[in-house]
Amino acid sequence: SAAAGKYTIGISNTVQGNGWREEMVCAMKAQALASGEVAKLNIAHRNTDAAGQLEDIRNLISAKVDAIVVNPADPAGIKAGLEEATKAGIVVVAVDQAVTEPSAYIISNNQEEYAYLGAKWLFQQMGGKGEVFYMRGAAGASADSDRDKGFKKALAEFPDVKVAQEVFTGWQQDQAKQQILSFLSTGTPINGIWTSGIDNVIVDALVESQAPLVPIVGADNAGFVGQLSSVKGLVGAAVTNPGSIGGAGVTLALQILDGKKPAQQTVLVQPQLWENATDEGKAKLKAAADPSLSPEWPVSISIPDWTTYTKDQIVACKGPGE
Amino acid sequence: MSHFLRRQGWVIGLLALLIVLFIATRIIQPGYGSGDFGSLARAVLPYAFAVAAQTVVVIAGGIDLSVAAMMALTSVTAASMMAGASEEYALLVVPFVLAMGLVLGALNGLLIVVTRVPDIVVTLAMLFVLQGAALLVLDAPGGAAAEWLKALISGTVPIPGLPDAIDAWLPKALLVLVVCLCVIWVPLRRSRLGLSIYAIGSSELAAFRSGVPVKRTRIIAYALSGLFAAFGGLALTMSTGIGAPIPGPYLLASVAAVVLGGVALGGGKGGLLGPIVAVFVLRLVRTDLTLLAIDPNVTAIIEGAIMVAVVMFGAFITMRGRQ
Amino acid sequence: MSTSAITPVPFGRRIKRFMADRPLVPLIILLVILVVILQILRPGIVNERWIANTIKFAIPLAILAGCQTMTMLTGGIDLSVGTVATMSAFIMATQIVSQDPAIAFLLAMMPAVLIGLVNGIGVGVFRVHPLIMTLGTSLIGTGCLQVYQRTVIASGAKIPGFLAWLGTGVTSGFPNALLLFVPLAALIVFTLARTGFGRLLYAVGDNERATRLSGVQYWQVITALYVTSSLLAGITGLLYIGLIKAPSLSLAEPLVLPSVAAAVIGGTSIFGGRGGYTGTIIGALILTVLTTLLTILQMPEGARRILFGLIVLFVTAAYLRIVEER
Amino acid sequence: MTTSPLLDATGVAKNYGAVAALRNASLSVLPGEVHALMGANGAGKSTLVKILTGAISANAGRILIRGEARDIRSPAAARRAGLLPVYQEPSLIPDLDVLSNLRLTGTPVEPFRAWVRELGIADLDLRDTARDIPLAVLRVLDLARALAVEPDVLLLDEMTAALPANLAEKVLEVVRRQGDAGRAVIFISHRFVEISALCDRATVLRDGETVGVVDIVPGVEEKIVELMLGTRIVKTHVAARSAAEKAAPAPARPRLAVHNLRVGTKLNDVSFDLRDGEVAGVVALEGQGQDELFAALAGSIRPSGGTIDVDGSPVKFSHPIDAIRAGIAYVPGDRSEALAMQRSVRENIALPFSAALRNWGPINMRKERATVLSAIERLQIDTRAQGEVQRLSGGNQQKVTIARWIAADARTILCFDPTRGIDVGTKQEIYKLLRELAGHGKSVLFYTSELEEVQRVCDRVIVIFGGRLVDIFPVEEADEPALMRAAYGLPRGAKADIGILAAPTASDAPSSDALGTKP
Ligand SMILES: Nc1ncnc2c1ncn2[C@@H]1O[C@H](COP(=O)(O)OP(=O)(O)OP(=O)(O)O)[C@@H](O)[C@H]1O
Ligand SMILES: Nc1ncnc2c1ncn2[C@@H]1O[C@H](COP(=O)(O)OP(=O)(O)OP(=O)(O)O)[C@@H](O)[C@H]1O
Ligand SMILES: [Mg+2]
Ligand SMILES: [Mg+2]
Repeated sequence: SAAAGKYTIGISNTVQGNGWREEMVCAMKAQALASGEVAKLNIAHRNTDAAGQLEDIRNLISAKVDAIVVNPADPAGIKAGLEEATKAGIVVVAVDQAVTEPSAYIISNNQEEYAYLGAKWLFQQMGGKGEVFYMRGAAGASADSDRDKGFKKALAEFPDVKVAQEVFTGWQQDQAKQQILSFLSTGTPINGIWTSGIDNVIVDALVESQAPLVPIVGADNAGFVGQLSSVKGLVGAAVTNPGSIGGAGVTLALQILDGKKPAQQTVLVQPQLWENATDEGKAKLKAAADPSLSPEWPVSISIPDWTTYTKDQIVACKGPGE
Repeated sequence: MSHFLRRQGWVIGLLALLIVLFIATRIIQPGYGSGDFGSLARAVLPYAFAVAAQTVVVIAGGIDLSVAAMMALTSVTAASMMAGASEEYALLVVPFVLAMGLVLGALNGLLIVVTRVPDIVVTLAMLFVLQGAALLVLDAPGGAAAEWLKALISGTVPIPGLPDAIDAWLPKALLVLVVCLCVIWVPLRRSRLGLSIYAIGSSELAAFRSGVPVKRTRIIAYALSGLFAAFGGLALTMSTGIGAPIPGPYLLASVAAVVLGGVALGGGKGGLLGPIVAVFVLRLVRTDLTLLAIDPNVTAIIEGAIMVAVVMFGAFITMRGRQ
Repeated sequence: MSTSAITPVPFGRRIKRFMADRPLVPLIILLVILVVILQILRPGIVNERWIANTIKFAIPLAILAGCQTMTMLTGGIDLSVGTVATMSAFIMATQIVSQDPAIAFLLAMMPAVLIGLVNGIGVGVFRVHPLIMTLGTSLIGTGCLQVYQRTVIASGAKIPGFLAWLGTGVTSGFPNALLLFVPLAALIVFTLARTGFGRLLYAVGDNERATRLSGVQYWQVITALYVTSSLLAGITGLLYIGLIKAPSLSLAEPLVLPSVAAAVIGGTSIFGGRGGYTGTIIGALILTVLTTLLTILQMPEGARRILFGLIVLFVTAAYLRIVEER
Repeated sequence: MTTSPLLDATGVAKNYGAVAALRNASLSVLPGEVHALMGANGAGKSTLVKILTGAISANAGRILIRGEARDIRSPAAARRAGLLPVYQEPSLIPDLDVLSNLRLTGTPVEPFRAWVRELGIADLDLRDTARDIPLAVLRVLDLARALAVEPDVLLLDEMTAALPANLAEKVLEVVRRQGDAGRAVIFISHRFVEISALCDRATVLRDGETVGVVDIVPGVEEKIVELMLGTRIVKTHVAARSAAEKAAPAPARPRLAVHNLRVGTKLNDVSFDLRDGEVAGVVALEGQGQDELFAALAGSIRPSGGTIDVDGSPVKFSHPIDAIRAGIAYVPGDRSEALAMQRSVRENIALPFSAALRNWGPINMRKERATVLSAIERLQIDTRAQGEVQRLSGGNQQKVTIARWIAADARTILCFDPTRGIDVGTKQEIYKLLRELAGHGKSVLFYTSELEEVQRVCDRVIVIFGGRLVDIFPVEEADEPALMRAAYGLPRGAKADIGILAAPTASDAPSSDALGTKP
């Protein structure tokens, strides 16, 4: 299969061991394989910061790849490296988050919209008033501050909704669970919970401590999506935040390499909301649910028009030549 | 000569390893050239300062778990101060941030001396404190860096009279590193203060009885560590142009490089050169792994294995040497 | 001698000496103070449910801190416990899908034994510094886990019912996890105080040459120690996955630094030869209550972390002051 | 000499928690005198030296230097006041070379070099790391470093205890000359020979209190001992070996037979036997290979050649456990090498019980207590501070190291200088103990740096020089001059003047009291 492809694509990612990012990398591999155009993937995938990502990008430049698909540690922090890559004639595509480097192409989940969509649905479910438990991501991460903007925007539209408590889960399951349990034991009444994608442990916590099941908004992680259909009395919504955006990034990079430049530098993938309050929503959730996936993996393993691999391919997580 | 060999043997071995790695890199990627070396130097910069910060306290018989958090704090402070300010203002920001590192480092030392809590615990607590402070300065990555600061580490040093082909192998980042470390370390190492730092690391009791002001020396060692960490924070801001409040992977990397560099974790032994060379080795290994397009999950295994293997090898040699 | 016996000892000094001889007392007092503060800040929070929750979360931390206590007694530290716990948990959750529970359990404990063995041989035979050795093996372990993870994505994961019962269940007010923890803790305390192995841990950490001259083979002690530590970490992983119910590749990683802090707060010397497990258990409880306290406080995340750091420092310093007064 | 004192300390007290290390110590030293500081183990001599030189601070007391009240808060301050100590433990920084050590303390290099040569060390490389230098040489370097800055008062804490006779002699000569030059020296030693050869006056401490100041005149030893020991004056004589014991026929197989033992370049072709019920002495100058001999017999290092037979069958030791299994226990000279200082007396004594893998399980506490208590009683260890061994005095610590092997009932004990830095009373107890052990059929190999001990304890004496066994004396012939000559590698019977401690006139056997002889 390696002979079929002609391009070498470099990939840089700075969070390792998290289900969403693992799915993203697998989508990149699967898409590279499915496209038939890629001879080799050169993946730099580790836990590091913007400076470390600069190092990886420069190493990829040294490796003379044709395109770099990057999930930026920070939109501005890797500008210098991306600029050097473009100068070296390398196509640069940022996925998941925008970057400030103007020469780079961006295909991204709209994080602000992600938070806005879910929060707005939640506040409507709450009847436009009451207390919400606001469980953010990692303090100081740029995706978290984007989502905060969206959340605040929705909050502004519902003046009677108050934040009962704001916590940072650090996108860690155990912290989130301890926080919700501590909060529940205070007996403070709440009317809804918004989480930044750490969701199934929150439902578990509510069920285990026999607390009232208030409406919950989370992400489209396999575990949570399953719970939305199976946990009795649970009202909630999953907002899509497809990790398969990585595959879309590879597709975009290949299109550009093949001379098919998109009209704009930035392509936004708009999130969808699947709720279980209506029958229509329930049907969507049923269709999306996939108990065979790891509960941390988003169920939206493909993006129409952008990815061409099969489920088996992404789950196998094999790139060209493997 | 034998004294020199015995004392510097490990560093010489590391240098040899580095050269072997360079040759390997050239074989893997025949096009690997001066520009790529410049990239390596820039990648090394923050690690090198983190390792320098760690080395000073380890030589003094301590350990500093707050290195990475200190870098984050100084980095966000610099970036937020420079955001929207004039280019000249950065001339004030740099000394301010360095002084801040020095003072906070001294605070580390002071707390250790005054509370008599083990250094590992004090600096662990300070890790949280500094991280929190960084989040208060900037709650998300942001800020900016003055253009001249960014230019300080990009490109090469033109030396008149030398052909460009040689100039090209002298990246500014390397020069900045060498100058910053040498200006502080070389005079220190041979001074009474430097000897005192080695002395308290080697034997606190003997140092005290030799008239070394143990507490003051310990505070100074931590202050120096803070200063180097502030350099590291500035290096982060210089290379990324922003400040990020979440610390990068510099803590564990610094401890690993210190040990690889032949500085005993008990204190009193080693120098700065070894750990810096070790940083180059570790970064070059990472480059090679990327160039080879090794499965990224396997790279974690390889990096861990290299660390363990080299240290085991070192321990093995020392054991053989003793027998 | 006689003169000091006649002059009455001031009350303050007497209290201090009393506490110094019973180092657990000040720790328990501190724990109570924290709980009281919590109750004042959020009246009504201290109820049966809260206590059960706190204990549930303190137990995994306390077991990992037990690993640290034992390794710290010998002058070491085990930074691989987080990785080991995560590996066991992840392997258990993924193997249970297709395997018999007993087999899955054995498979889950295998990497624990392996990493413990490698740690022990590295530290005991090759004399690599424990910090570096365990850091290295934890990197290797994480890498292996990531490779492994890709092979099991297709089969999915499941939390075995008995682990969930153990991790989250509460029986008449008592968390079921106590069924595991109480015997385990008793075993650790007994081992440290009343067995030859425990004696050797203290002695090796105090003066290794002396133990050698007494016929102790260092590598045996150290290897046994790190294997034990890894096994405990593996068991913690299983308990923890039952508590969190979401297998991830960084599951127990966040517990590593707190486990060191719990052991230190509990009075174990990081230089070896001094300390015990009962203090560590209280240390783990203190840290867990402190985390709740800081979550409840409505303040910026940055300020919260600063406060956490300062409190850990203050507690350790105050504790040392009290205990050193002898 | 009616001049005012150079140093005058009064009412010095120091408490460690409940225990008073010093209660009411005073010390007055005149210019030009060598002043001995004496006291039994635990009397507080070291503590006083540390206070005078700012290494620890006193709880009470007044220190006058040249009539002026000085508050000496640190070793640096003591230096400025002209007080320089040589502590009992080496004080060079282990990981720095000698030159850096000098620079650290601001010691001038040339005078230092001159003193080092004067003190009998010819080939010192200033680039050597202190860690690699043998203990005895380190002690001398410490002294040279102090001398090089020409201190007004030199405080020597058991300076000679770890020195071989040849170096000790040089030190004594140099110290004597310091006194002559108008400076003062405070000299701590447990060896009366040295005190009488060197000192003008002596201050005696007992239980942290100064109990007397005496002029050193012939015959004053009795008085000093009386002061030192107070009511617990003991004059136990070592039980003479009974005729029956001596006449006992040698068993067919020796307990321990060493043939052509070699260790690197340090030990060459050493062969001897050790029988049950025998105490064999080993005499050697510093660094003649005795350390290697003991380490090899104890399984600490591997010999490079030769054989060791235990009870007739050959053994190979690769770890001390092998030697222990063969019933051979080793008591090192350095206490800190043998004790877990933060652990209790009980745990230290019981340590060998847990060593083997099969003993890692639960401990039978009752049995252990009984065994440990009987060992403690047998050695009369002062267990007031038994919670942590580090709080015992030096002498009691030494007893714990031996008690361990009594409790473990080892058949053969290798004692390396067990009486180093121990007061006369405790020494007596240890001699008695070693004889008792032999009486019960145990065998003991006993290295001592104090020749007069040989007569008290040993049945035979093995002399080692330059890594070779040069002679084996029956105890009757092992008088000090003869041993000294042999230790210097001179053939038996040769007469040579080898220093003040071995004047040929002392060839009559030393008296058997506790005090040793005057030259
Ligand atoms: N840290 C301590 N805590 C409690 N008691 C102590 C401590 N240090 C010393 N002591 C006690 O104080 C007394 C005097 O000790 P010191 O070491 O000064 O005596 P010494 O004359 O040097 O005795 P030795 O010759 O036996 O070493 C001893 O009984 C000792 O047990
Ligand atoms: N900084 C300190 N803190 C607590 N205890 C101390 C300190 N320094 C010394 N000690 C104690 O003081 C005592 C000094 O004993 P040391 O070993 O010096 O005996 P010594 O003076 O050499 O006795 P001798 O000379 O008679 O053999 C020891 O018990 C030791 O534990
Ligand atoms: Mg003394
Ligand atoms: Mg003493």
